[in-house]
Amino acid sequence: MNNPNWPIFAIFGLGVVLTLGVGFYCVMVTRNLIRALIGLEVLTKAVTLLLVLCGYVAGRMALAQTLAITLIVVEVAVMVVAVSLFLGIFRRTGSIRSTDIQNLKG
Amino acid sequence: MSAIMMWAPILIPLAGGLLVLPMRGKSGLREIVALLATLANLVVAIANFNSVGTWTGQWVGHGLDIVLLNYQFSAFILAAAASFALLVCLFCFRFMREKTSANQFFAYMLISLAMVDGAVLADHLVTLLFFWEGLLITLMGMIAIGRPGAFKTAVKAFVIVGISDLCLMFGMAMAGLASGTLVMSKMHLPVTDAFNALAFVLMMIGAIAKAGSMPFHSWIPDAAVDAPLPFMAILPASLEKLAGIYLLSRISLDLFQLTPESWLSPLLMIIGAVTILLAVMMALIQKDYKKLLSYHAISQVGYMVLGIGTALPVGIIGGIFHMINHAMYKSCLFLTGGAVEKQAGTTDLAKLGGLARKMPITFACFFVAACSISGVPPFNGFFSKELLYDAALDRHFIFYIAALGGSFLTAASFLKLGHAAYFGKRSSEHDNVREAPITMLLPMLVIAAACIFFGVHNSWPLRNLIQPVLGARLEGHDFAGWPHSMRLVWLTVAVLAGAIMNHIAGATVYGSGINAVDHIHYAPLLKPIYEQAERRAFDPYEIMLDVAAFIARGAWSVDRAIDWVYNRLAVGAAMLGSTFLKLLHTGDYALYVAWALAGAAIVVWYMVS
Amino acid sequence: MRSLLILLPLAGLILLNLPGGLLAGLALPAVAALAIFEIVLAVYLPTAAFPALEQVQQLLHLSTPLDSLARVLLLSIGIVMLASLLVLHATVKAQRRRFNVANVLLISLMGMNGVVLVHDLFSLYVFLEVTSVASFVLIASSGEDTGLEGAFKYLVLSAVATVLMLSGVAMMFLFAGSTDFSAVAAALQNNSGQLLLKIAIGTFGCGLLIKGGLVPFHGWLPDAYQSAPAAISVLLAGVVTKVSGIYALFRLGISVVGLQTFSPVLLAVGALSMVVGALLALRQNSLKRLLAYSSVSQVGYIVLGLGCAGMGGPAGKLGLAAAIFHLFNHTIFKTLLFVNSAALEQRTGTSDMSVMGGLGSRMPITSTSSAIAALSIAGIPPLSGFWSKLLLIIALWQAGLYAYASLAVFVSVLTLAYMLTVQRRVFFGKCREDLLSAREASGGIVLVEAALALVIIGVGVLMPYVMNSFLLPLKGGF
Amino acid sequence: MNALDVVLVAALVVSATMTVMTARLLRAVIGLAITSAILTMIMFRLAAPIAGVFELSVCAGLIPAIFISAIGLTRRLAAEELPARQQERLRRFWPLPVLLVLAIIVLTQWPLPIGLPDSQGPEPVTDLSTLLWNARPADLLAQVALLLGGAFAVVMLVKNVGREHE
Repeated sequence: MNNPNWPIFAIFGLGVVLTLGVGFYCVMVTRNLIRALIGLEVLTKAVTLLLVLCGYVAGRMALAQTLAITLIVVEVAVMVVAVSLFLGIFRRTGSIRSTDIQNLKG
Repeated sequence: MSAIMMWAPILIPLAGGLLVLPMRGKSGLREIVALLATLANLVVAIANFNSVGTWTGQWVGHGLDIVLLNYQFSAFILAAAASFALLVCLFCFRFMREKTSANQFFAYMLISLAMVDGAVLADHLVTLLFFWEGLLITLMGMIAIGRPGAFKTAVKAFVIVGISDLCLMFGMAMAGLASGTLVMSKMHLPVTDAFNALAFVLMMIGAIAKAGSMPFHSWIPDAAVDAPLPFMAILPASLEKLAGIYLLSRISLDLFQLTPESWLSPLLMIIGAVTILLAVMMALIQKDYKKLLSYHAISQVGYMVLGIGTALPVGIIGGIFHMINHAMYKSCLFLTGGAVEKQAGTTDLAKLGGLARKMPITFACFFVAACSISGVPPFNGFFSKELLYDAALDRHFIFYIAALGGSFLTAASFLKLGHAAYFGKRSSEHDNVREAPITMLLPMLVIAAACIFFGVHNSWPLRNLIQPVLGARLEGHDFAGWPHSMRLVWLTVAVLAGAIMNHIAGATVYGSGINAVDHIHYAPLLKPIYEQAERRAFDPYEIMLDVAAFIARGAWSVDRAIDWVYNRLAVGAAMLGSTFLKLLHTGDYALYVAWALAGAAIVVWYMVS
Repeated sequence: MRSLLILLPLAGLILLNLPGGLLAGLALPAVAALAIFEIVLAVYLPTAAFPALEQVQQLLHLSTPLDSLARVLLLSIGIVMLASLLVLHATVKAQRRRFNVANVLLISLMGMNGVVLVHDLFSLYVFLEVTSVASFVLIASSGEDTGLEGAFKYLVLSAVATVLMLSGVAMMFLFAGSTDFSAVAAALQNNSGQLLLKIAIGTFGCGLLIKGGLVPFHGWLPDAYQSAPAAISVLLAGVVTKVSGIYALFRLGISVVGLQTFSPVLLAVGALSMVVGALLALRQNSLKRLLAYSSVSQVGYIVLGLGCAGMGGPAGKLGLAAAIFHLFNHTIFKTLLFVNSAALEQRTGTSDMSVMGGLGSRMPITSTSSAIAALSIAGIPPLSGFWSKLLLIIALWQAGLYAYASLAVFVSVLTLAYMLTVQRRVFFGKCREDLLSAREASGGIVLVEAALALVIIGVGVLMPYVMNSFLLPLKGGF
Repeated sequence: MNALDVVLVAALVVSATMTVMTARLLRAVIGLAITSAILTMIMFRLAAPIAGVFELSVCAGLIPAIFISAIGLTRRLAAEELPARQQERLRRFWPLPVLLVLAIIVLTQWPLPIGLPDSQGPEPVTDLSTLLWNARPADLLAQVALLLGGAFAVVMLVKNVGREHE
């Protein structure tokens, strides 16, 4: 804890942990598919922050920014696919509830 | 000894088997290839007979090598297996011709032979296991190609034999751990401590289960009904007995040093005695030619296990001698059953009768083999049984009583079988039955002749084939020739005479051969009193038979109970777990996320602490 | 040369989608050609074939030598991709969908090759994501409700896995200042007691366990496998989950973290998957769902072997070899089983076993190859599965893990039980009247079935050769 | 500890919480955009301006746009469901703020024994474009593939539905 960057790591690290908690809670609890995707987005925010924070503390800002940019592009692609799936489900079943996509089980 | 000769007994039948597998037609080419393969195998077996050699193949390392050893004992088993395979093959030449899955039958039979040869030659536990498990596949395949519905029996056989093979595998691992080597001929473990004893028991289970001893027998009677008949003659009657008893002898003599003082010796003897009695009780009440024989195939294993279990030279010699004798007379009996089935179209004893006139040669073979299995002098079964009686009496008279009782019931059931099938009234639909074709008669005749030869001239097999197996442990004994104790012989003769009297009495009372032992089967526990009075002359006898019937019923329920454990209990437990787990999978992804996070929390907590 | 494995699929993707659709008709042949190229490369692996290509090599910074593990995976990817393509050709007739699926297959191929080839934690994550995105699209490509449902569940669980993995990557990056395997490995060596690094290993590993579908991280797997179209379930079960979960776990353990740090976790998770998967497979009506649970169970064996490898010593080496061997064997026989299921689906229109029966005589090649695969998966000698399980059990035993070894033997009995149930329900018994006219599946599928069955037998029979030439060289690999 | 840092983190957590807890989906999406904007500020604070710009344009701009169009396509249903589900949502989400407060108390009162690495010396390559284009080309190729994958998802799942059997 004698690293000069410790206070910054501590406060933003706390932010990361809390945001992760919010995201996981949302994904597990909500029954609305869009809201579940929003929960996943919140999780990604937390991870982006953690990546940048770790780069900052390690003194590797250029690399951290590169990684963060890549992460954002990946995030967009995944979200496009996720929303496409969501629209497909909505068209086929007419529902946006996760309780209506429990036909595969057992 | 060259590597080629070493491998030939395995590769020749294997190649033959793979060659005939695609031959589906009725050209007869398939039969000829199979015959040639078995013939070549016999030639190789005889050529190898007096040579000793090992072959070691560098394999994956980690102590896993292929080691083959050809020595006196294995050469003897190889020659025997080769002879039976050739004869059964000859028998099948006509028998299987019209069957649709004949190609599979011949292929499985040849591959089985290859696997047995490999198992007998193996001198390394992993090599042994390889061939042993291979035999399991062909066993399943051979049963499955029987009549429709045989698949269930095939699975039953597979499960039972598979479980015992697992025991064998564990036993091998323990033996390997205890001795530090997996090469069989280098192991000489004492069975004094518990670990080694457990290893012995586990390996013993694998061996006696292959031989068909109780409590691993319950698939055999089912297979007798479902599988093609020559299957019974080749696998349960001869090849599996040879392999199983061979392994049991190897375990008792080489791998472990079984002594009469060890508690394992009585254990084996008890298994043997119980198998003899329970199985023969079951045999007695059967009304089907094949099924009756199949219970005898179990019962006779009891004698071999009993003999080897005595751990005395005379017992071991008797056990091995009984093994080869049994393989001869039981395959002969199954072949007569096959001939009857082929010519008369049924094996139901109630429909058969009076065939002796129509099929005299078949009957003659049956007569010889039945006398052998009943232990009538001077056929071969008599001599091996006398050796076993001798050994049993030496350990404890109760085992002798069990063995002798088994002989009584064996004789009674074969009198019933012979009477019901070959004498008595012939049903009109069997008026046109003719003698079996020569290719089916020849194997029976050869085996029957061998039964007589091994009996009358028993010094040849004993001195040349069996006694050398024991080597130094023989302690200079020679068991050839007439049994040394005349008293035991007289007891045997008395028991046989008792069986004949029992049969005559039963047949007179009930009026037919098939019902001659009904007083044992349906012995009344609470019949009206005057019925009792009518048969008063037999009273002391009836009581004894009531007890016998009671035990027979008990045997039946034990048999079913074992079946139940396999079929219901184990399966039920797994199914319950499965149902419970299925209920947990609700299809809700949120639940799955929760599991994953809980799992991750546990993992991270473990990593941190 | 290896860089081509990443570059060529991407180039193909762009060429196929040139404006005007000039080369659109070549979609399937192009994927097939790339798959064959991959198989050839995995087997021969030429060194420095052309100087010009070596410059391409430099471009992607793939300089670490390829070990046997990566070659086994490349070989598996090529074989399964080819099988999947042939099934696709036989089952999907609509031209437009075929073209689209072939394109996404290219993306998937590129993603998997990237996962196998890169040596950088963050790149590993990016390529895992490429593979996953392609899988989501492929699973849903039929447009059926179930396909969308399975894909959505996979997406959610995969996103959770991504979050866990990236958190791990970030924390390792904090200590190493880089995400390169060797740099991270060095940082882990120097800071062995650090709490953050322990958490990082744990979360990264758990992310991979989700991707690999190990119990209790497996919730998505049966749904995805069951709902995917026939050709896609072949690909998913054959390689996708193995590359993205299991291979990455191998890589993490061998090249970065050191297996010994988490071998107890692997042993526990592997054993749990083995048992739970096998139990669940016992009572399934859907053939594909049964096979999916069987995958969970078999992957459990592989991870158990990996855990054993972490125990070190000769037993550990044997365990690693056994795990890799089982990985390959499982790829082959599970692919074959899913191709069988595709064949049955083609002729009966369903994968529900309760309506099948008596198909053995009508579909001889399908039933024979299915029996071979079933016996191999149950570990019956001399088929390939027997050897890998035997080696695994020996390794566990030598490592002193007697309980795990016994469990492995016990589960193989369960495996045999459910596989025989499949054989009985599908191929034996009475045939339903509307299936009396069913005939053998079409040529491409039969070809795949026969070829894979031969591979199973061949690997089983030529086991010593395979062992000595392909698996044991790994000893020097780590 | 810098007061600005505390404010930024608090704003991030609060806006994330509001995002997942708010009743209307549209407001949730707007909340997501605000969260992204706060994250951008944090990135500026942590000397990552270029990544911050990406975050602002893509995550606060593009992704909410995608969500809003999806919600627009399903609006009828979303509006109908609203009153009926509100009660249920409250029941599901009220523990979240409580848990967050508890987590803050636990983590600040009993801090984990976290160690940080010593300084690792200057960064070998500081030029962002060199890093992006020359040092990590494989990632770039993968990004291209990912975006193509997204395009195929739209083509296959959104555009082509109903035209399968032509």
